Amino acid sequence: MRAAVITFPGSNCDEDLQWALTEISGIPADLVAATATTLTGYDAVFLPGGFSYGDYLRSGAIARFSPIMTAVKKFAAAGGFVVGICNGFQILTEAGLLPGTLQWNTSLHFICAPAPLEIVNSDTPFTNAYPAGTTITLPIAHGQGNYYADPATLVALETNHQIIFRYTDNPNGSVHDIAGITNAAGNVLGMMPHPERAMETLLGSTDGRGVFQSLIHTMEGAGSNVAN
Amino acid sequence: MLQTELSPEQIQTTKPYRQWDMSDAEYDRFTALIGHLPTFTEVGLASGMWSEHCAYKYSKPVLRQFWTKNENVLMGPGEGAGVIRIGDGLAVVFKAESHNHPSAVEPYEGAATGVGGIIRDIFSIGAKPIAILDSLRFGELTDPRTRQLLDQIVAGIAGYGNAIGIPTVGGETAFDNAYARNPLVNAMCVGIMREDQLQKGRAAGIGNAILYVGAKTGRDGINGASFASGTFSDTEDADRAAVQVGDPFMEKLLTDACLKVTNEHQDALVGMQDMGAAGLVSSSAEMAAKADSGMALNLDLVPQREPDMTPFEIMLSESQERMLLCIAEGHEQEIIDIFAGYGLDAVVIGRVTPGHAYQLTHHGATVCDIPVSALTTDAPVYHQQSTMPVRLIAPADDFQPVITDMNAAWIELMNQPTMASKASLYQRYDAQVQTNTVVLPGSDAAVLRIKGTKRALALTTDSNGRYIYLDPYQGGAMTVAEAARNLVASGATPLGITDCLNYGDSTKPEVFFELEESAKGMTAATKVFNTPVISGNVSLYNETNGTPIYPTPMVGMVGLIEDCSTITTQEFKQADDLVYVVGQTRPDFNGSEIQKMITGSIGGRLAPIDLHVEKAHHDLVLAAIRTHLVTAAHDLSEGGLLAALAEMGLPKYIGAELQVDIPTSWLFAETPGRFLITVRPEHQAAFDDIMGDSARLLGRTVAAPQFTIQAPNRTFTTTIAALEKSWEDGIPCRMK
Amino acid sequence: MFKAKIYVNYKPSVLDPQAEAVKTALSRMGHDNVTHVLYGKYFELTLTSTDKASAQAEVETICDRLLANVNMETYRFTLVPVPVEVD
Amino acid sequence: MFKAKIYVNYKPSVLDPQAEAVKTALSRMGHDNVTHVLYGKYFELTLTSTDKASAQAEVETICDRLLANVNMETYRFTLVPVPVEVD
Ligand SMILES: Nc1ncnc2c1ncn2[C@@H]1O[C@H](COP(=O)(O)OP(=O)(O)O)[C@@H](O)[C@H]1O
Ligand SMILES: [Mg+2]
Repeated sequence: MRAAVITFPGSNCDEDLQWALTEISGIPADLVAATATTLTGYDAVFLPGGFSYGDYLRSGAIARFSPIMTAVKKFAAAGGFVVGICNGFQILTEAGLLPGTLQWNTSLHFICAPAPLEIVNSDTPFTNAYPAGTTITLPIAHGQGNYYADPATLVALETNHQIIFRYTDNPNGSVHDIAGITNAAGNVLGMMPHPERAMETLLGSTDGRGVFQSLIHTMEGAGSNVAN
Repeated sequence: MLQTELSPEQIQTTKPYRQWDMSDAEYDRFTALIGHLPTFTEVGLASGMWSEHCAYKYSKPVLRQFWTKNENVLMGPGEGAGVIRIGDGLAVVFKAESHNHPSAVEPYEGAATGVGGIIRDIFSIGAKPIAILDSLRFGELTDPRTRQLLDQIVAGIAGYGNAIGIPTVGGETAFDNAYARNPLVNAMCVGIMREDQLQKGRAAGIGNAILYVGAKTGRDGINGASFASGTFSDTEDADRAAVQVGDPFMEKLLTDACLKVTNEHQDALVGMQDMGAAGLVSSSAEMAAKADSGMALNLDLVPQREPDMTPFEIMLSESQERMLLCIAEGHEQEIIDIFAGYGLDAVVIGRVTPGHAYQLTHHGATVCDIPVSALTTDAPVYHQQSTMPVRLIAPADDFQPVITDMNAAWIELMNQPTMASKASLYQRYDAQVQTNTVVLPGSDAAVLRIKGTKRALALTTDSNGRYIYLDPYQGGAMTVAEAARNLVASGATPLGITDCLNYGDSTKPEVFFELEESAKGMTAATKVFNTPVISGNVSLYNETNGTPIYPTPMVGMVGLIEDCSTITTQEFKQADDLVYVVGQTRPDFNGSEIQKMITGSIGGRLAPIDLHVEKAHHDLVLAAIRTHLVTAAHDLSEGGLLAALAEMGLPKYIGAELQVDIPTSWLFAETPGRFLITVRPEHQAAFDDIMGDSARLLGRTVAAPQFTIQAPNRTFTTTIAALEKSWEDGIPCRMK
Repeated sequence: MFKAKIYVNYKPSVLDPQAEAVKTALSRMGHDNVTHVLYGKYFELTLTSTDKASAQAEVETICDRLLANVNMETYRFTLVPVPVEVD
Repeated sequence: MFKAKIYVNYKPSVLDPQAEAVKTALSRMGHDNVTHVLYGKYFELTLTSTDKASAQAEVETICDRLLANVNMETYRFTLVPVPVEVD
């Protein structure tokens, strides 16, 4: 299994994600520039946190026009695993790969704090390493993590079990306490909390490892998922 | 907008330089140095370069006495930042900077650009920035303007630091009326690099290129140091000294590109410096001066955001996110291409020249032709008069609190804004990006591991204007001692310090006395704790309606932890640990938080601090930590023993039962040099062996979430819940 | 040449935290008579297009794709011709 | 009752990184004919005031104190009477 971590201008969690993948989870990962046009050779694609293009206008609004996003869409359409974390989630919603939008936290402040999460669906390629019904704590660090979707979309998310992570103590005003969702096909994940920041006992928590382990389980079970 | 500049003769007679804070004597000195009547541009450049901000003309005699070198210092003051060796071929780079005045006027952008500026100082040395700390002082939160300043200054620091991806891991926030209209905003940045990548700001080698990189130049903060608006233009005055707006996105690209140049193109890079105060003129003249070179720049080539900028404006603009590089001749395109890859402007604007002249051309005309030294090394230095302030000659009587209800006093103390939880502020900072932060804000010192090694760095900022106000010398020494104590409590050996010297108008002899004496006290302490001053910054003229702020030198200290397994935090870990206090407690209440709380002001003398005893305690505590005997350690500072005890018990709701042999009111005393430490019962003998009679057993931690304290005069019990509520509400409730 | 004046704001059905904050701040400042706050973005784009219909279409595309997030925002704009300077 | 339509934007001399970012994004997306971008805020406040002069003064205060940062921004506004609904 080989992963790509996309570096958009202004991404700042790209190296953290690469470290979590390569050094801790044993998944070789390359940083791929937003100007690249192909994702050939990768089994999973990660869109990292940060402030792509300064988050100017709206977070993720400008990044979605990067050349790499055409490749990401193709990759996702072919069933490849795509994970957007924090700013990556924002980019995926702007790009239309995930429904809804992330707007300003109700406090209008950036919040950096541990967030307890309920794993709502542990039967996904991203959460199958967590026992069903687990509560984990992952750090959040965002100003615009307040998830919004219209009522019809919410109904669809609930009925298709696309809500993967829910805050147990909603920090930002997200509807239905949503912290992470997948697309309808289940191969694209967006989440505001940072699993890559909860990988080492020294840094206080290993609760994030399950996201990466789940992918490894899934890939081992399925063999390499995407034929490029 | 066309502007007719005054001729040299007109300048001589109408003396416009007076409004830029240049005296007649300075004008005469400058004229003599350059050998002709200065042009408008020349005298303008001199006014910027000879300002306190660039030339340190008032503070240099004080700074010269700092102790700046030990065997580990690779680079001391004088460059963008100082550098200290930490082993494994690595070095730590750090510096602090004040942005008090810009933040008072425009809090969000002032604080943001303060952070941006200090980051550039770090990567200009070749280091990757890994952490930011912020030391803040405000007036009282009862004032709506103060509440707005606090909110916007924190927002500005967050807005810049979070976006650029450098964690803000620590700092301090305190409140006192002395800072009412003059908040202090000091930011410190820490970086890491390989020793062999050390980069200096020099422009050497005749023919080498001067490369301008980053944002375009606009009329932002022109001559921020000495410009008084409305002085030399008839139109558009209001827009002249436009506010500087930070662009962290641009700075992120600039950081990455510059580090790529230092890491991968060493042979092309001769020198690099950021454009800070007095912008292009100070960076270019200083780079020439340090290499003993001449320099010629063509101002038409400088990227400009606005039309019709004058040479004066181009050279003294303080537009943000700009760097100046000296590139070996022939390598220009190679470096320009790197910046282009990040979407950044990079333009050759001049060359290193033979001789020592500093020459500027604009629209085909020479607008400046003077010796480099006239702007740099030959700037004046003044030896100020120093007079002891009256308040120090006849201090008030010693303060002794009379406390009838210990429980209520303790709860109220935790609610004082200076004591209260700062979580509502630092939660707005991303403290974890880069995934190195082991100890987050909320502890004595922030701790960051260094990937690929067993090592970690501990970082803290400390300042206590109250103490220095009461006794500049002792207070100066105590500030350094407190910083060292914070690092030791985390398990780190202090390595060195950076400082921001925040004072009032030092042309007042009383203010200069405070500056001089506190620097002496700091120097004495740095020698004892083996923490040379490797960088720093001076901010004078901090006054509210003519009243100076408390003299407030901020000390940023960095320490080394050789082995991550010895990182120690302050919270109680479990019930039944033994609780010890290290150091003697005396009735020291002058300048204390309890004095402020009860009387509304401070006064009295400070008892002398014994630096050698304190250093001995530090060594013992570190020895105990390194043999894994200590489960928690916390230094005692503002609020004394009870404040520290509360902070240790709160995080895990673990209480304690203690017995003391002093009057209960002394539990609020701020005698320096003390720690609270916990130890597993089975390690009691080993711990006692190391500490001897420097540590006293007070009692033990208990599962019940309350503190019970037995003293000769009374016994009292206080619940953690009550303390916590009061502590957590302290700031948020006053911000509403 | 045309100047497009573009207004982007939240759909009425979406709660806007920024507008809410302004409203709260106003009532704290004593401006209780402000009953409703709309918080939007305003852009002016200068386009070199010479033909109004094509400028119209282009601005629409720009709004749909970049300036507004149509999940939660709506936009409207006006186009005014700008006199081209002759040298 | 009045509706105030308020425009707030940066003074021309102040760097606006957001406007720059939008302009760069537009040209990357192929909209090279957009030569200038202004990025501002737009507010609509509904005030219950019945007297235009006092509404005018109040909106000015609100802009000066809250909606605009007069160090870096300028603002302008218009006031239009709103018919009060009768029930
Ligand atoms: N402005 C700030 N930015 C970041 N952290 C802060 C700030 N103010 C306070 N803190 C954090 O809050 C904690 C308590 O601060 P303080 O009481 O000054 O600690 P100490 O007295 O141990 O130096 C520290 O961990 C400090 O880093
Ligand atoms: Mg401390």
